[in-house]
Amino acid sequence: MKQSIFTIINNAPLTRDVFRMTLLGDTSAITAAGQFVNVKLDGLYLRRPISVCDQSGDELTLIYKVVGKGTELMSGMRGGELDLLTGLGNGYDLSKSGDRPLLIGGGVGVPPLYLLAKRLIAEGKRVSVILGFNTKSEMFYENEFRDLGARVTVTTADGSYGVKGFVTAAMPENYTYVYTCGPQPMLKAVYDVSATSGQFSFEERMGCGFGACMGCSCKTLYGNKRICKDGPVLVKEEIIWQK
Amino acid sequence: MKQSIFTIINNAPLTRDVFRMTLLGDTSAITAAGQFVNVKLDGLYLRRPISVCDQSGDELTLIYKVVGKGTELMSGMRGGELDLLTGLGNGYDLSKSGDRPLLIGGGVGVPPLYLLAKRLIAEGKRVSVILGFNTKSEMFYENEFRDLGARVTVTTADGSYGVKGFVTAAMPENYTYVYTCGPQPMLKAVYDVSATSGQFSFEERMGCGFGACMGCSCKTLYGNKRICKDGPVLVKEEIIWQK
Amino acid sequence: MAEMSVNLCGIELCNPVIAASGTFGYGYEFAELYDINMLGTFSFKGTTKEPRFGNPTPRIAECTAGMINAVGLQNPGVDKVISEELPLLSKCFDKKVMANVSGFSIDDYVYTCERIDSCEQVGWIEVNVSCPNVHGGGMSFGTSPESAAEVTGAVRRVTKKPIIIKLSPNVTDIVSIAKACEDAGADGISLINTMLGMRIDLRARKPVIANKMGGFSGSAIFPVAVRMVYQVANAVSVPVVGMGGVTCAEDVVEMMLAGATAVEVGAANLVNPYACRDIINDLPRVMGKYKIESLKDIIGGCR
Amino acid sequence: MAEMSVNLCGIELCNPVIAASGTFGYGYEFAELYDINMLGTFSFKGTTKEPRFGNPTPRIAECTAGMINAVGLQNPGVDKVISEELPLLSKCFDKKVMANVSGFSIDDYVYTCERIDSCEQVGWIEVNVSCPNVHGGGMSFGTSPESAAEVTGAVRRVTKKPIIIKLSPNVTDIVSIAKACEDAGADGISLINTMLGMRIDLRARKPVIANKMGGFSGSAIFPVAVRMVYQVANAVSVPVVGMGGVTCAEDVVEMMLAGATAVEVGAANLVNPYACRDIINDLPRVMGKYKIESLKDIIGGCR
Repeated sequence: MKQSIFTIINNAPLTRDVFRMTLLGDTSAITAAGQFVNVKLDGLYLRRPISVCDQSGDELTLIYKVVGKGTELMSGMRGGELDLLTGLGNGYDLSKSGDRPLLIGGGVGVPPLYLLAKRLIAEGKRVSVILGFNTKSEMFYENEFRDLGARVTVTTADGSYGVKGFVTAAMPENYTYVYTCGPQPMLKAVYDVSATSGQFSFEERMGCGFGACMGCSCKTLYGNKRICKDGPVLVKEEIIWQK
Repeated sequence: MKQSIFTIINNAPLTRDVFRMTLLGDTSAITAAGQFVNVKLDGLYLRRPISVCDQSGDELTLIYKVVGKGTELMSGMRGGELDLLTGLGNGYDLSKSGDRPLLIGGGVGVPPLYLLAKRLIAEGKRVSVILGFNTKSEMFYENEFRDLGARVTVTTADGSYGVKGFVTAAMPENYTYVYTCGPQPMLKAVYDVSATSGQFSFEERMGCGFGACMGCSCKTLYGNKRICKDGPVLVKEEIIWQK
Repeated sequence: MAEMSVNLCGIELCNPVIAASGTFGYGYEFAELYDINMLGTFSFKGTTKEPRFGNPTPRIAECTAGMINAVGLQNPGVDKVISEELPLLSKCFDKKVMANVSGFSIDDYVYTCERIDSCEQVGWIEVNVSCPNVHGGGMSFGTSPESAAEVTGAVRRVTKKPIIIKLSPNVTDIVSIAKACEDAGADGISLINTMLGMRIDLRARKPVIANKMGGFSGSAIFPVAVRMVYQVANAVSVPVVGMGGVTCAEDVVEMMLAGATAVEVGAANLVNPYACRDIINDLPRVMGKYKIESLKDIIGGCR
Repeated sequence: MAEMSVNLCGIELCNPVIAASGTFGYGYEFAELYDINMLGTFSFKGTTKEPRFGNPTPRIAECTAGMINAVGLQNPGVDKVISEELPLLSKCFDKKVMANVSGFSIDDYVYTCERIDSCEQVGWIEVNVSCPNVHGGGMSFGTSPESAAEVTGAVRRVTKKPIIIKLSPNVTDIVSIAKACEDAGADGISLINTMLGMRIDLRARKPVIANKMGGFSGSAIFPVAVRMVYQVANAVSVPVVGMGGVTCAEDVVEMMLAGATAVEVGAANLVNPYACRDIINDLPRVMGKYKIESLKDIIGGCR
């Protein structure tokens, strides 16, 4: 983990309420795809955790959906600086992927899969990606994933684009491993239908984001874990689904 | 009273810790010399009252000393906008001045006398001004008052400039009325030695600044008064000195 | 179309926003700024039997997201309020006003409420039980169910107007006190009054406020206020008026979801003299955002 | 030269800054960020007899200038703390640590303190009496002088280490509770624990946190903390550890002027993981600004 000041070089909408922010700063603490940063915002007490979409050199890309005060503030930023805690969370473990990993993202669960796909492809894996959205107007990053060289399938719940239905409606025949991120019902669905082992990235309301406050704990078969520090990525074998 | 947004066009130090800020905005609520504005500052809850030094057209001049968080924040401003409540307080009553009014200001009590001197001189009065400071390095506005056409005497407690001693060491022979603003001990001294009636501007820690909270009340021979609304200027005849 | 009206103890308010006592004077200062008839109503300056100057100055201290005041119930006394302030108010406010009453003995409360009972303009009497009981070792009436109930019962006997008891948050068990007031005849409960706080001047090494301690208010105390409103609203059957750090229309909605029938806005008026106007004007937007057709429907809606 | 050392219950601290329990884990997370030996000390995660997962999530809510948490004393239990956490801590912290202990019955407290009494690394036991007493109708031990004293007396009998009782601010009369603890053998009093608060999700119309209410902390509560520290420090003769919203070096000085011998920093650690380091590094500047040669000299200096 590292605390440092980043400079906003770009911040623009991808859809009506999903924004992409590009920043420059010390990214040295970011060690894995699937990690997140914790953003300090004026007038808000707690930092806001945002998953890392991409990082190369000192450039950092965040994609976030405007859901509350914090992301609302972020969406209004036209430059300036941001105080970030970087390198938070365990992130995805690439070594488990096998040669044909399947990446499944739903909504704002899509961004962290981008850096993951990039790195898996760099390792010569044949990456398939399923991107799930409610409707076509909310879709983003289909082409970006394709440009990486991934096989991309888009699903929309209302059928307005790509395969109609949820991400599970587009599961391919054979894949060696699953990496996924998205709303809990989607994770559960993927958990139920996926034929292989996999890594699942979870969301929880956090206090500190670096393991100090125990605000985001969850029970797993491997013991209690802090989503912010021991997660957000859990392996399929350890997951316990609440209620 | 009026709430409006002003634009900072200048903000620079006059001495080590006394700053002059010039703003543009709707000054229509400012009706008298000796009134003040109440400044909203980011991160502070209460507004900060600052006396009006000068106003002409839509230009407003404030002179303030850095004494706490609020004035510290103000001193750092290099432009931008400020949310002000303007036209607060009763201000000085010019009609009582007679033809040879004496204006006595001490330290940050000097600024409100500037607009007062300007208006009295515009009415053809022969204005004498005594400006008291601790030491030469803290002195400001001697020339500005002179340029208005006032007879100016400066006193410094340590004798490093002008007359050595307090403002009362420079009281002239004859004057028709006294207008004064400064620290309470100075006001009391002027009250004791002045031969005429006069108007005294008081300071008090304020809540709202416009008469709603009763935070800055004081007792006078004319009944309880709110420094922010019924003051800050009290006439000599009504003043009751606390302990 | 956003329906904002609520009913407080049998009197209809066009909206739930009430300017809180001690932050709105007797109304007419604010009437110079905007038409205060747009308010649900307001609770006038805490009024006592005798005229009071209040505490020595300084009476005000700045805090993070709030302020401390130790005004000490400065007011001209109930007789002058009736003979001078209310007539002035009638010129700019044609609604029922809430009379805020304080006292230092049961007799004080009774005298003041009896006098106010005769005022046509007054719709409700808000009884502030946070003042020290001079016959009770200086402990505030509001710190025990017994003494709070004693005040309630005493004023109940001298007025037919709805009585709303304003509770102090500086207690261990707010619910037992609220229930005791309800049982003693209160028509409503308003809370929270200010929290006892203190700041120190690091240079002078003395309390910032001459009175040492004072009432802490402002957005900082909102979470404590929401908690207590929720607890009390779930324990009593009379209407609850929520207050404490309310600063925006969202706060009004949150207070009502917690169980408030109406919401008082206090310290915010001192920072933004147009706070109540701005909140009322913004309420329809916020209601739309959260799919609220009528504010009546969301009172106690938090489950 | 700024002299920052203070003496807390017979143990010297190089400075008065103590990282508060529940915001600093068992220390080693922060040891990755900076050398935690620069701290006066820290109070480790609230520890109970049995392991606890704590409350369901969400456990955290945002507030103006603060936060609400309802973690619910998640901890591995005292036996694992002694066998696993303390050995890990010894690798990065060579000072005496403050052990924070919680319980739901007198026996819980006694068992946990007895076990911790044998730990060389532990300098003080900070006893959190804010937990509900399962045998006392769920009311917190800290809400009455009797039950607070009962806990104090019981742990007093099983340890020679200095006992510091950590008080809840959610009470009517903090002074009587502090005095009762002193009379029952407490070597120190620390306060304030979090204030009971609540936030509501306007969209879901449900409390933000699963447990409905939780502990409100952060700079918002500082004025209440200063007030209670001042009241208690002027009523007891044992040292007082001040906490509640401390965010900067100025706050540390204000707490000490109010009567605190040492000062705990809590929620600030969660927003700025370097908060304690930054405060300690800034203390000499602030001491200079206010002409303080030794922090010992200003304890209770507010008159």
